[in-house]
Amino acid sequence: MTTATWTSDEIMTVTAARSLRDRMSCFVGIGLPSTAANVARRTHAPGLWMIYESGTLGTVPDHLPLSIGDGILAETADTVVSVPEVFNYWLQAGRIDVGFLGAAQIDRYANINTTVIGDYAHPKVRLPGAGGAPEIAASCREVIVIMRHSRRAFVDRVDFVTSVGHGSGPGDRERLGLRGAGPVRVITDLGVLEPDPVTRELVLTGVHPGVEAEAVREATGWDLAVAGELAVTPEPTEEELSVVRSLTGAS
Amino acid sequence: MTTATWTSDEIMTVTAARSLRDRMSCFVGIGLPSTAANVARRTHAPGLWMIYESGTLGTVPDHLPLSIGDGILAETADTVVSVPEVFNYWLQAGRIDVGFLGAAQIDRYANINTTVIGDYAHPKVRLPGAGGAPEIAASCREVIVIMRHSRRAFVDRVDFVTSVGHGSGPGDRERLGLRGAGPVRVITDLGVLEPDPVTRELVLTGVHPGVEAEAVREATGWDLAVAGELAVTPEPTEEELSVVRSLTGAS
Amino acid sequence: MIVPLDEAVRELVHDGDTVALEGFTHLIPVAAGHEIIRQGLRDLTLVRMTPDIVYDQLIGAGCARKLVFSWGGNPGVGSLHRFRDAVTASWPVPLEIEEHSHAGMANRYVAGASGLPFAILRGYSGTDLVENNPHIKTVTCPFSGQELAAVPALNPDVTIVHAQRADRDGNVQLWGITGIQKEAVLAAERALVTVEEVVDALDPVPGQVVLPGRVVDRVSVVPGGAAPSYAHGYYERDNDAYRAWDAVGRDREAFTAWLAELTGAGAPGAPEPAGRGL
Amino acid sequence: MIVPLDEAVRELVHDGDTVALEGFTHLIPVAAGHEIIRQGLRDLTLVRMTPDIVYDQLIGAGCARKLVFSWGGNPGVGSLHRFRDAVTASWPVPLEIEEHSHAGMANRYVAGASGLPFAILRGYSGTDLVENNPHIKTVTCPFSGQELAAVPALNPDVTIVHAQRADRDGNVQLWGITGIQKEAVLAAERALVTVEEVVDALDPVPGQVVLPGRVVDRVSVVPGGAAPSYAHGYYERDNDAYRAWDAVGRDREAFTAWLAELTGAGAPGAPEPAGRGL
Repeated sequence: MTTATWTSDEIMTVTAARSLRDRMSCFVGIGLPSTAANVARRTHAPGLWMIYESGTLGTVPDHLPLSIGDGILAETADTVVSVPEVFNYWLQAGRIDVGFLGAAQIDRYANINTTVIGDYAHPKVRLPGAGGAPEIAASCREVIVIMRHSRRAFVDRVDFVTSVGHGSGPGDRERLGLRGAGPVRVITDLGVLEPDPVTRELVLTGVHPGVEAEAVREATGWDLAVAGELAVTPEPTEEELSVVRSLTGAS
Repeated sequence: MTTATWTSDEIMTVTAARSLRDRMSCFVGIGLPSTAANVARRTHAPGLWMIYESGTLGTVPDHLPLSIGDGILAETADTVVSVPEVFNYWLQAGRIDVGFLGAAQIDRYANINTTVIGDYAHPKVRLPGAGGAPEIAASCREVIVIMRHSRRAFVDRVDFVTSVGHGSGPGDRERLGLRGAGPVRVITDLGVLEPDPVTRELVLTGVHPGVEAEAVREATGWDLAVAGELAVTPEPTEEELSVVRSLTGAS
Repeated sequence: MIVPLDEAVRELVHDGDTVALEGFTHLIPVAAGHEIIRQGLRDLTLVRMTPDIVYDQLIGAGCARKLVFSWGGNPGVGSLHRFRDAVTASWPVPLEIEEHSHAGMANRYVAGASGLPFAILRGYSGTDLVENNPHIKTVTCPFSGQELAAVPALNPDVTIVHAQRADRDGNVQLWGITGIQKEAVLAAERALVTVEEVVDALDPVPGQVVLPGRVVDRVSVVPGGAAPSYAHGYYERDNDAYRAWDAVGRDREAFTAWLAELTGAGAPGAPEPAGRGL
Repeated sequence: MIVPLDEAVRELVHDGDTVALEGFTHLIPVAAGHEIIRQGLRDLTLVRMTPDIVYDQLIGAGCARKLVFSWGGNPGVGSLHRFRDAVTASWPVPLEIEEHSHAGMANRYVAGASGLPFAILRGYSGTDLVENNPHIKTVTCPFSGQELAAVPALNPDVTIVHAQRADRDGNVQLWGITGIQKEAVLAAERALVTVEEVVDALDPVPGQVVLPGRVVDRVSVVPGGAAPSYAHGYYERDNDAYRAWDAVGRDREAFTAWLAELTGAGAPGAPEPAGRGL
């Protein structure tokens, strides 16, 4: 088997796609999550049931949407429902297996910030805000986060908790009444982080081929723990890469 | 002008129909209210906007429906909405001008009973129950009741308050948070009763041709007050009668 | 997914369950109700906004110990006499009732479908329903101080509805008056849908509600399964059958004969004979 | 009922109003937003789940004193720079913000459409949105004791949406992704709908939402009035226009030039020139 060459974004997308199982229902955020979900559906998970927050249920777009509400999502959906209905009848009711989110900042307990960098009243950078993320993070059976690794993005404590991951540790989700399991995996361009089953703190459990654990620790804004047995992501297959590239328009 | 002959049910229906104004929105109960509303729409109120609780908005049936959800109501509606939507977005939101109700029992304050005759736990007669009536009586801008007159039906105090009319008198509707004006008119096969502006007690304000006030008082289970100037219902016109008869199948 | 009706009922409905057969005049799952009678299920809590003759039949057959409802009658005809007999004379078994308004029941289903423990509405205020139903309470708006009615979510163990069509994956399509069916299915632990037909693809229809296959547990093909109610685009409401029920329902003997015919003619496992019979 | 857009805006929108222009990616009433800019309206409280470039333009033009929203960005492109500039540097005027999640905003509209003072949801718990927004409180379920989030009803003075079609009586029909438009219109004191075309009869379309004419105050015919967003069945989303806005929005001078062209080229009263221009 020949080894293809690939970019760090490509292996991030492929790794995220692999974490989705066939027939799962998946609440898809736009951008990296949408790309990964669509890769999964075209490879090992043809029955992946994708929901976008615009109300398109079971959509099978033939190209990547630029926005969360592109026409192709409505045209190819099993059904289109109103925005209150997608949030109340589908998300809040606990029907969604996995929420697939991006983030601007994430912290050691996988709390997510998409609101502001700096102080809320006097922000350094004003970000788009919450959108559907707080309730996706609360109500999906599990959450997968996909984002690029950097010390600016992986911080000890997020400037603003837009969406709760594991709060400040064990028992916090239960205390807050959040019914899903929260983030079970954070997939980056360097590797994979998962919450420690006891402390709920994110631990490096896998690296992509050629990436050293130390490099990931350096790109992380807290003293990142490394799992005893560090997995190495299997190389992307030719098929996976060709699907990623056909979707993103890379040749 | 020749005087047609008519039945007491027919003049009741015609009188009820006349109390609807063109372009009003009307929440229509099945039976006598539905007949009267459809007469109005075919005579002086062609723009009457009829809502049935099955979710049919702006329906224009070409024959009288037997049930609240006949197919003809859906086929001819401006739009069909779900049952939660008709109650929440249309009725509760205060968009309906007039609620048109029937009743098994009504009392001197126009409270309505469609639940039980006798004690609730050990009823003499078990009636169908509330349906949409409690909230129709609460939220429509005004309510018109249409029912046949008898001492059994017109009682001092209803056995069960299914739908609030004027409670036990002045200020009760406000105290209960009911936003519509409540029953403004009760139309029977003998005449018309309206609440006294001050006491809110039903007063006989009109009789159908040939009916004596005393006969109405005898058919009423409380000491019915009679207005100083008692109106006499104008005779049904030929057109009105022909519409009533074409709808009810009478020749 | 797509199984015969008797099998679907056997798999999804059990003695003691809370069961909702919904349909607002239109698309009432009558054949499924008859199958419940044939299988002799007992102690059911029957839920339905508008119990009509199929609930009269279930009650008369002794399947129910409780009825949760907002309007019980034979639409356009009169009362339900088996229901009356059970409430006032405990025949054939006592029937507990829990009574709401339509707005209350509709919002209970909405809360159930939404994963909320309760719903709020402007309703019930001043009525005697409140003191006769412990499931009607109040909450105060934390912004305006207004008091509103609160009702608990309704989450049946099983909801059964009838629809025009399904595809082979169990996606269901219904249209016309769609009532409370979507919410009743989404609120339930398990869902059974009887359909007029299974088709290869659900061509979109104006006014449609689509229930994705993942919220439907079993589909059974029962042409005419809503009769004597109707299926928009398939057959009309049989008003004569509703009128004819009045005489049967009024009389214990006539009802017992009807019941013997239903259960005797169709032993458990046999399909609804004509599909449209009372 | 059917009047030119400038007249409709003049009649329905006033300085200081709370105004919602809704549309979830699809059917965004861009032309109506531009008309608000041309008429120089001020001190508006702008409401929208997903403020995108037309809100960036309204904010940059100084029309708004407050924004109520749940996600503000240029979808698929990046940030809204006029919005950022107003929040972080008060240019051209200070902008107060009130921030929710989508679920919270959607339920605020639902409560508004339903005549309720507030809505309940499972949401916000544990987030920093709570302490930065006095309009997020809690209520306790009177049945289960569970604590839920409460948000106040949203009732705009005016809601503006764009739709595919209307008939001459002002009944409006839209389809495709229908988002929150129905609730936003029903929640509003007044409603303006811009449409692609007026037709004699609204032939039913699968997936349609029909807004009866009695909840619509004015209809204006503005073909292309949603561009650069899209109108399902009429024209596609102009993704290049969204990307192109980024450079204009980033720079006060470039924006000021854009604004001069919008307001100068089309004096108040003149129709949207090309109907699709940024």
